[in-house]
Amino acid sequence: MRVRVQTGPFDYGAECAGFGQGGRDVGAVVTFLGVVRDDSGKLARMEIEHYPGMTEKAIAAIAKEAADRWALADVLVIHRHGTLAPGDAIMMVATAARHRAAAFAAADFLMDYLKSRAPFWKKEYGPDGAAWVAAKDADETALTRW
Amino acid sequence: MRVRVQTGPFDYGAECAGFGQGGRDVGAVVTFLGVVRDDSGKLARMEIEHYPGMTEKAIAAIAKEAADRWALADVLVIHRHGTLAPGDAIMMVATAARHRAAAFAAADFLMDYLKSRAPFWKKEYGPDGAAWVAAKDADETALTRW
Amino acid sequence: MIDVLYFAWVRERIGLPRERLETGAATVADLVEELKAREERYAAAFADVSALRVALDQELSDFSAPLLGVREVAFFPPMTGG
Amino acid sequence: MIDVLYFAWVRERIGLPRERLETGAATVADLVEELKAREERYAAAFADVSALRVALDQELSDFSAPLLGVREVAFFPPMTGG
Repeated sequence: MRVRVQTGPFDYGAECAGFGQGGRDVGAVVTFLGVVRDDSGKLARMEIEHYPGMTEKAIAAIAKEAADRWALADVLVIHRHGTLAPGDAIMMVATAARHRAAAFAAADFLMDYLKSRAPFWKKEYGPDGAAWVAAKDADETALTRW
Repeated sequence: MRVRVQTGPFDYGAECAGFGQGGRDVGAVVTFLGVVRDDSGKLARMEIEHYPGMTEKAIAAIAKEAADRWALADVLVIHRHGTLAPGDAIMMVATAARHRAAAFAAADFLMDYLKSRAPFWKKEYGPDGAAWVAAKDADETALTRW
Repeated sequence: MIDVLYFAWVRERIGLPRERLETGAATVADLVEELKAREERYAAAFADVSALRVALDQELSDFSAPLLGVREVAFFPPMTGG
Repeated sequence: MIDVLYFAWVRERIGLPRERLETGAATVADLVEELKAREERYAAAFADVSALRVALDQELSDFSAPLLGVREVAFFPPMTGG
């Protein structure tokens, strides 16, 4: 289990290469990459603030819960903070399991929990100023799935 | 949209690197890797037979349906045939979409359909001989989810 | 003339991957009956058609489908890809 | 003495990321009342606590939780990671 919180970019291809493989009991690997989207066509940049100390602990707890619940052979979470531009990779998760259903469910679970239980806050900057991204009720509701 | 059917290995890391990125409207990439598992501890190798001609057409049709249904920005399917050893990568799918839910659902859909609608047949070889892998009723039932 | 292809254990039981044959069969089911009447190995392969799938010109189809205009018929067990 | 941290728009409204203060508050809610009474910017930041989350010693908690033994309290809006 590896968790990384960092300002710099990460190499999605290099992280995917070899993740969770090498054993005889891993049949399925799921990797997810989150990218900064520009829906309005006006996004200049995004600033992601976080809570140093708590962030690492919260992500590790979420990753451990996923690993226990779906008997994962491996799990990886990388989340960036600081300044990001449209098209930049924000974060990734990877899960390795015996079966496909477990790898998919664990990755989906990780994303739901990272979205509303890891202490990150996004602020969007554009020509009309800056605004904090509001949490959606749906994000909180999504947790009841698990 | 890219579909590849091949005997040789593929480089999961290299395929993941840059997949679906570069645009301003992709927020989520999901990649799935299927690996030869050895549940019995006795698997020497696996032979995957396929139906040349139909395989490519069937996968392209499944990929197109996923791309249309979830408005994917990109989709990739690679599936190997021939001889594989435990731990070898069999196949991968990748999906790129605006939102996370679409990228996850499309990848899950692709896997369900590839499993029971693409003409591949697996045969396992071990010290006690060889046996064709039987399709599971659950694989057929999974299609009713979509 | 029609090309008939066999895959996986169907191929193994019949003992060949493909053959070209002349048939007057109107449907897939008729063709199966013709084949079963030929030799024991065909009768064994087609003993339980509910365990088989059929493709016509590389599209999944079913045993009641007509053969008119079809150039390639393939018989195989349920797929196990992914 | 307790460390109080503010993040995102809570930090912006209050105008500082953290402060160390002496409090006799028994619960998080009591601490919030103390802060609101201090200055207008605190009253503005804590006007609607239903829009806020609280962590005690870096674990998510709630406003009715006791402060006994707690060294670090953090206030912030709902998270928007992922």
